Amino acid sequence: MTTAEPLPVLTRKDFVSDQEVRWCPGCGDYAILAQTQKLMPELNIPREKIVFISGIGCSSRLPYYMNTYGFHSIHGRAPTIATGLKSSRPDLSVWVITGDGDGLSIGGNHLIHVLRRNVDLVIVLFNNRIYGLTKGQYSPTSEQGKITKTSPLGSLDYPVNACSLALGANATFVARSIATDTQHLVSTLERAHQHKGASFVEVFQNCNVYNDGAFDEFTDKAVRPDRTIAVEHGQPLIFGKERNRGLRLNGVTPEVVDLGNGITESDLLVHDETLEDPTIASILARMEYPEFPVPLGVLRAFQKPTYDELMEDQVQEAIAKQGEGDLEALFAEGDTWVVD
Amino acid sequence: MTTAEPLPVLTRKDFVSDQEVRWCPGCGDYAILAQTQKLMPELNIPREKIVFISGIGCSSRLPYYMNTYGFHSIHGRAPTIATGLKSSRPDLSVWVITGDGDGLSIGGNHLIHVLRRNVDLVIVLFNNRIYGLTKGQYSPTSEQGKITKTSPLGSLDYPVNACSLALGANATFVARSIATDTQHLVSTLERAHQHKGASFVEVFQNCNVYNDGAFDEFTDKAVRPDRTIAVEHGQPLIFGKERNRGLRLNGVTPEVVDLGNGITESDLLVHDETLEDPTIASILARMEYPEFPVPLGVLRAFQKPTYDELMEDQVQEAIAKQGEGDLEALFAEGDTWVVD
Amino acid sequence: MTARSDDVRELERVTIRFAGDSGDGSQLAGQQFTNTAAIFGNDVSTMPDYPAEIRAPAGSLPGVSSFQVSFSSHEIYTPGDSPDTLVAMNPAALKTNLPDLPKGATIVANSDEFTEANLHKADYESNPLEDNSLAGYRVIPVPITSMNARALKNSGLSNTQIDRSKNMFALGLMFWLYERSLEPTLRWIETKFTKNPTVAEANATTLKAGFYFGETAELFPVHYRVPKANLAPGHYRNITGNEATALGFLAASKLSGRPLFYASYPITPATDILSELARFKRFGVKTLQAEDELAAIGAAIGAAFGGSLGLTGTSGPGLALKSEAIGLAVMTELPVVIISVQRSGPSTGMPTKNEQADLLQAMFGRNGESPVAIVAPATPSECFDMAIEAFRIALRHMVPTILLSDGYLGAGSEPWRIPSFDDLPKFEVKFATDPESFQPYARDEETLARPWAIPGTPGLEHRIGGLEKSDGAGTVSYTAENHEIMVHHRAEKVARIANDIPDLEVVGNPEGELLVLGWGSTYGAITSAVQRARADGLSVSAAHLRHMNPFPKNLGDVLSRFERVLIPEMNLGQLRMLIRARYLVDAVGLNRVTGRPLKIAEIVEKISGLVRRKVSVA
Amino acid sequence: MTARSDDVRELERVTIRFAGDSGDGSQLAGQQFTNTAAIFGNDVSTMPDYPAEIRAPAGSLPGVSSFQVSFSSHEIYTPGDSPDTLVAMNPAALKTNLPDLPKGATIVANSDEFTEANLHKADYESNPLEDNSLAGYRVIPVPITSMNARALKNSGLSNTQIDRSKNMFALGLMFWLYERSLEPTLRWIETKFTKNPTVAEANATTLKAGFYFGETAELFPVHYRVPKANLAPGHYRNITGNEATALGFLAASKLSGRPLFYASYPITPATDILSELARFKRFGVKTLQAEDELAAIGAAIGAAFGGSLGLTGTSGPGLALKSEAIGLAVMTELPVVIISVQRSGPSTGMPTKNEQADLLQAMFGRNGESPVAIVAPATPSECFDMAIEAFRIALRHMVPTILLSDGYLGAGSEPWRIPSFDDLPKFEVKFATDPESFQPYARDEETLARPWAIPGTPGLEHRIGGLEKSDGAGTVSYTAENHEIMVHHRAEKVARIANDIPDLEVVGNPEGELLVLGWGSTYGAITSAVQRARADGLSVSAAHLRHMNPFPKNLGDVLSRFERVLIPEMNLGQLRMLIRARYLVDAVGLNRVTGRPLKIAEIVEKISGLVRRKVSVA
Ligand SMILES: Cc1ncc(C[n+]2csc(CCOP(=O)(O)OP(=O)(O)O)c2C)c(N)n1
Ligand SMILES: Cc1ncc(C[n+]2csc(CCOP(=O)(O)OP(=O)(O)O)c2C)c(N)n1
Ligand code: SF4
Ligand code: SF4
Ligand SMILES: [Mg+2]
Ligand SMILES: [Mg+2]
Repeated sequence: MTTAEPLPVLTRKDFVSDQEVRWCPGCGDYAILAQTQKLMPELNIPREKIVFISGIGCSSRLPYYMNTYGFHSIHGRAPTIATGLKSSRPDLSVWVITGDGDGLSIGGNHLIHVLRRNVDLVIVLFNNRIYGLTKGQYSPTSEQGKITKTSPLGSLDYPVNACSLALGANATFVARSIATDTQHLVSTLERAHQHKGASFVEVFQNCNVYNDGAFDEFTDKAVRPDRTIAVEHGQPLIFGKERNRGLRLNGVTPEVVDLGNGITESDLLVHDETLEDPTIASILARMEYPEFPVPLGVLRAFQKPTYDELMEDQVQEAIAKQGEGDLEALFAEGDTWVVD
Repeated sequence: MTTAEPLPVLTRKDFVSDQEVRWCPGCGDYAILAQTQKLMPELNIPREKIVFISGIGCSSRLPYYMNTYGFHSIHGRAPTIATGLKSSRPDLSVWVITGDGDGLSIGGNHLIHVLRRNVDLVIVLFNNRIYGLTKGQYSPTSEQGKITKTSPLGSLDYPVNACSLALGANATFVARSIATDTQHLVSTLERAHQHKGASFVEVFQNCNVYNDGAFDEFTDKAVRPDRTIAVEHGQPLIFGKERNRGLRLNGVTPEVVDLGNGITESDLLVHDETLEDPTIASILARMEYPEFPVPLGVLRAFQKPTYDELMEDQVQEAIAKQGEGDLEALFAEGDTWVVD
Repeated sequence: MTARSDDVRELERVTIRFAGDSGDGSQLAGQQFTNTAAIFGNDVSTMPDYPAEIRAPAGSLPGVSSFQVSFSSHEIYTPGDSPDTLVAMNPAALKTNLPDLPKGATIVANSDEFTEANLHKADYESNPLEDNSLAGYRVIPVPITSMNARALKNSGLSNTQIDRSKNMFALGLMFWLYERSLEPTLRWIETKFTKNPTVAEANATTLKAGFYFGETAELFPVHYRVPKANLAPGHYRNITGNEATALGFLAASKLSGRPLFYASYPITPATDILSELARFKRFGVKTLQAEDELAAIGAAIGAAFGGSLGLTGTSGPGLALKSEAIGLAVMTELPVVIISVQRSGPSTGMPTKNEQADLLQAMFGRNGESPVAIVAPATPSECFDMAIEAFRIALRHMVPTILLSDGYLGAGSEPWRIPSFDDLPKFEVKFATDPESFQPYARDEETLARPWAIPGTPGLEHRIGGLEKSDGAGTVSYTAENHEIMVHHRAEKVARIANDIPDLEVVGNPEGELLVLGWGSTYGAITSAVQRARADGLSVSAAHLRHMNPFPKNLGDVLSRFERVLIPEMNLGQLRMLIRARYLVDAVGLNRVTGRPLKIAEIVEKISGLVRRKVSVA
Repeated sequence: MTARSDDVRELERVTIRFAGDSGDGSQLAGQQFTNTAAIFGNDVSTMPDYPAEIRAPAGSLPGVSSFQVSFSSHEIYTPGDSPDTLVAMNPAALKTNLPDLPKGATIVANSDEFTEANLHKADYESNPLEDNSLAGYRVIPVPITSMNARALKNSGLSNTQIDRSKNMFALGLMFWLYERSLEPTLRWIETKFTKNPTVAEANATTLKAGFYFGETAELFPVHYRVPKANLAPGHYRNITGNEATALGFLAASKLSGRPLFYASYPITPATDILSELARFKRFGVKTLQAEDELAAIGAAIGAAFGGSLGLTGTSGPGLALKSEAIGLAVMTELPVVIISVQRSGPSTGMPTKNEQADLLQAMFGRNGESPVAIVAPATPSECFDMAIEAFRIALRHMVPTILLSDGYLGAGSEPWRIPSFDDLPKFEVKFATDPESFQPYARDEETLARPWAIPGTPGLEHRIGGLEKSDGAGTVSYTAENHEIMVHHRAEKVARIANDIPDLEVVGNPEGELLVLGWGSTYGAITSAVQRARADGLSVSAAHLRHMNPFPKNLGDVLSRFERVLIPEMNLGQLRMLIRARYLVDAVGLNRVTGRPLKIAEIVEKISGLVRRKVSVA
């Protein structure tokens, strides 16, 4: 292109596909879809360079509704397809959409491997603590004792904490948001996109049909300020409707304190998302209601070379060092002879 | 049995099977096998109650050499077979033998799920940081940049820290040992056996053919005391040939200090393996040479109900509450009618 | 309470389809109707249809759910090719179901819902109830929504709750139309809503309101009666295939005296089996919801190694994931049972639609020569027998066995004659116990089965695994001779199961012009079609395989007695390929891959095209 | 340096097997001999044999490794049924290899190693070199260990290092015996040990010492010469099947102008392909060592979606794990290529032994009707052509394609006429680019292929996936009609590949009494056997399939021209089943599942048993 024609300005509508959205009325997935569609035009990426890849589950239907390239694959394997796509096409912006079943149950292995490899993807895990699509069985994030059709006397499994697991796999970007806080959600997704590397975002999402109110205890608007805590880089960890409570570390143990009475902001833990050591991020990730406010926001954003760029570099280096491959020379490698 | 005949006293030899051991001469697997065989008679379990289950790999050959029940299964799936066996037969002592490829690559998902479920198993992962059986490709624990046949220009993957991952999955028992320290190894395995729940033991094991000396830097006898640190419950973390160095925590950051000059044992971190919070265990797990001494021993041993016992309890409770099942009554559940 | 007896016409068989939005309760209405007809003494057969895995917007075409029930005064084998009466709770339900209706069928339409908005959602340009496009059908518009609301206006329920009961109004109306008692449903309502008497009351009220509306209104000039069928005497209940499967496995556990261990990962349409078995804890059943299908079969293998009935279940894509581990079960010769409730493929395909396309996967979907036994029930209630049969074979022959059910069997229902436990085939399980000359790969002379020697047995410590094992001793062996022997042992072991299963039965003359050979859920359609063709005097017989591998011993003989063989299947010819390869018979196929059951009519048509001669009444 | 020319006997063909402990360097010696013979102008064919996946104790039976090379003055197709000469570096090597030797064969035994201890490790009760048990063989004991040690005593190497060179002594001896030049090996030593001249020097010294020992000692009354073969003119190199496969894929990348992306999880005997391709970074090849096989094929599918040549490779158990994802590739109609280097199964089986038992898995190992294209090379060098062919088919027809190689092809080697790039078939790749009326599931009229529309193309944004898609538009569809259409499209798309592949060629008369039909690595044995039988005057022809799905169009016609069909396979009759089912031909099998290649002699014997008539020379 010669003249610098400005890119066409896209709007949210440009990212709405012509497919009828087929989630249950009231499902938390709608909000995530809406925020995702809203974010897209702001990324300043041509629409055709964006790809959404998902597994199977209600959540995994999202790609159908995005007017971008999309791949609704098979259960649990989205990270592998995304790895192949991004490694072979580093020019694309590749998003993985998964659920607590898709990503943590059948797809758990791929998830930890894509995270440790640090492939430059955004991975959004819709956590509704249930298998929605298959009509309500307990999932790896369901609380122990959960009664579902497949656990009529209560499930026995201890739940997985998705962010802890991601940090255990040494994920470079780990964040958490909730579907009902659209502002928080969209900015968290934007941060995930900006991060170069595997960005893992857990989104608490309500399945109003099979697990209604799973997060209400702490996400309900009335109690949210008191029962969640927004972690922001460089900021002391304060929460509460009155912003009068804070979090400090006692050794390695997080402690909720009331500000005042000699306790000031300077006693609080100041969030540093950039630490190479994931210890504090892990401590935060493990905080659960009612013992603690549930942390929301970017727990970790540590930069290191991505898998896809290392792979591309290796190819370029090989070419630089060894010269571009000569196929016929390669054919004739080693001992050869001529028959006339 | 009426008369209390004493159990026959078994010896190491009773646990040696008639199969010729087929590892390369010098392989670290021999030592692990020997210690395992040595430990068995001390467990006071009838031989027929012990089962070794493995996947595929050099390490996974171990069951053939144990004169117990054994199952050399398929690549990565040993934890699943062990889960099925232990859940249906809680009376057995079930051991899983796996490798860094078998357990962390193809079997990664099963490993994290068996750990989070806390199935009462001993899981021994032979970490030689290489795929031995398939002749030397890099593994998930190989260092980045590793040159192997499948990575002639150096591998790109960031390595997995097995103990960190296990702790990320909230494993209740996590320990580490080395094949060359037979005393440490046998006692670690014994501890793992004693723990009720999923016990994960990583053993550094030298593959002298494809990755010789992988751990020499810190396990070599000459330097071991200075470059590793034995963690023992209730003890301050001291190391060094002269036992003159120690580990303390500065906030959440581990620090190596020299004892003396005002620094005494009481400044050091005292190891508590029983903590429910895995933070300190994780901090320790992440310590790597040369920055830190490499921790060996039991990092975590936290007790909670096991999956197999919860499952058995649920059955017993159901029987207690609902009465033992009556098949014919069940057949005739709901609306029925008679045709004469 | 019964209907007035005047203006009653007697029919042999009626097929009704309840259709509406997913939230409209068509499944429930259909099930209640089924129960009631069954209890009355009809033979019944049902087919639910869920359109997609996930819920669609209310009123939309993909949101339609339906339930078809056929009830009859003689034995029936299918839920009917096409409904005589369609209850359409909204325009979308009408639109999606109309193609299945024969001309002349009755359409009871909930006229309240044929609003501008709903018509639009269903892609109707004009109101079909008014634009004459339904000429040729008997259309009965009934304002169900508003009549239900009126009936319940004093019920104390919220409007939403009231609206949810409208299926009961429709059901009441159908009960009147087909002269069926309200009692069973009233009983059901009472039990179901014990904790919520207001709701119970409301449901009963509107059910009756619907019934009385039928009686009072002049909409239906006549109503119908389908007399009792002449079923075999016995104690009956209605049962779906998945329920029957679960009960069969439980029975196998009791019959063999071994605990049942079921490991599964949820997948449509197999999940019900997990839900059912999870209810049976008090029978000592253990169920494990695994992290994936690989883990589920692993756990089942582990349980089988330990002496339990190791069982895993899934549908097509999950069966693919279990492939490698099934190979391990073949190699270790453990009696694992794998059930696949088949669905439309390939890949994720159409999860709620039906197909019989896992047969070749079950036969060949593994590396190496890796034979397994395969059985396939023909009807929902036969799922019970085949679940038992699968374990009988697995245990007796020490061979992994695959049970191929399908979504149509699994969700479909029919009356089941409740067996008494004593009538069921007991099968002994013999564990090896004698250390003297014990060999883990010794062979039973008759079956070639190896001994089942479970951990905990003193002196039998041994090691098994996926590497080739030496004949007898069971140590790892790489020798050419041993491998050849073992490959043949494994094949022969499966082949010998044929000594142990019943001959294939031919319905109709034992020889003739055409044999219609089938397997699985096409049984009903095939049997009905062949009956009809024979009634028309055609020389055709039917036979239905339940044992897919090995085949019954007389199959070759049966095939050879017919000039031609027709194999109808809901795939592109999977059984047909096996039959052609094995018997070199030029079998022709009738192959439909529409996601829907085969129709009797299309089979009859195919038969007519193939047969010239009249049947000789033997 | 050449051998003395007196006492030379000329032979047409010789087969040598080097055998010893895994550490004894038999593979290397064999490879050097092969190269030398090839460079001289013989036709050569090789077969390495590693006994097990893991290393066994030195001197033990399971620790034996061997390398067989056959070289000839005429074209040969196999490494020979049985060796003329065995070099046995220790008692275990003798014991394991003796069963393969015909009476009269020569055994060169390293007598130094026949010690009490080693004999014991090999389960010998007495020394076979002395107890007359080898009567009937020509046994030549040579103290190789000590002579090598003596030759190198001043080399400056440690004793261990010296001992490691003894294979060179043995190789030198064989060079003398078969009158071959040392030059190529001396050249190789120089390049290999550039950085270590002491070792280079030592290897050269002992190589020569072996050669001179042959010349000087009176052990061999004669030595042998195998004249040049009459090979087609050209530039040659020796190549293994796995190397050829890798080069073929790379060539496909250059021919299509699309980058190659290979994702794989290591598994014997397929790992070499990953190692080879990993060397080709400078060609823009990207390789990914995945966490497992599920991930590997997922990544290949992702790469194919993005417009690269998406490739994954494995062996049998890994192919089983890829089943579900292959179904996804079928549904999304992406041009992924999957290679399986087959090995002995079922389950883990015998990983280093050979079998052709993934054919039915490749055909049917997925849920639903899920057709893929399948090709299979017949020789190591043909792996190159078939790798290209796999991508040609995949790209032109937008269909996943499976390449079935096997361990015998993969590790075996033969001379390869190095092609010039211009001679290779170019194939254009057309991406969709025009948003005007773009439909992701539109169909090419000729092939039924859908367009390849890759991310990054403006205006073509669309969604694909594993749910059934509507014809044309590619949106999710659950309708009966559409599913039926799509199932048939997918089947027909694969069927139409037949329009695009060469007819099956018959070697020998185009009709007659017996056709021997084969596929894959049995080519050499079958071709040789048929040649031999024809030379004996039998009416037999051969044909070898490279396209397994679909079959070449003329296959039915070819089969119909013969009275009988024999299908030799290293399985229990997998191709045979397909042929019988499709063509209703009563094909008989010659089925061996020993983990070893078929022997020419056993095929000849089978042919003789089936054929009565003499061939009519056409
Ligand atoms: C191989 C395979 N196994 C099982 C299934 C059935 N299945 C589809 S989605 C799903 C779970 C979905 O749960 P989650 O990822 O939490 O998504 P949600 O529906 O809750 O958004 C399951 C078990 C499948 N489609 N494929
Ligand atoms: C499904 C499958 N994929 C791949 C393989 C090949 N394979 C066998 S063992 C192994 C890796 C073993 O590595 P590790 O677990 O570290 O064991 P080690 O040999 O190092 O003890 C691989 C890739 C296999 N046997 N099965
Ligand atoms: S089932 Fe739950 S998660 Fe799925 S669409 Fe409905 S509300 Fe949403
Ligand atoms: S390859 Fe390595 S790990 Fe395997 S037996 Fe040999 S030394 Fe041990
Ligand atoms: Mg979910
Ligand atoms: Mg390893």
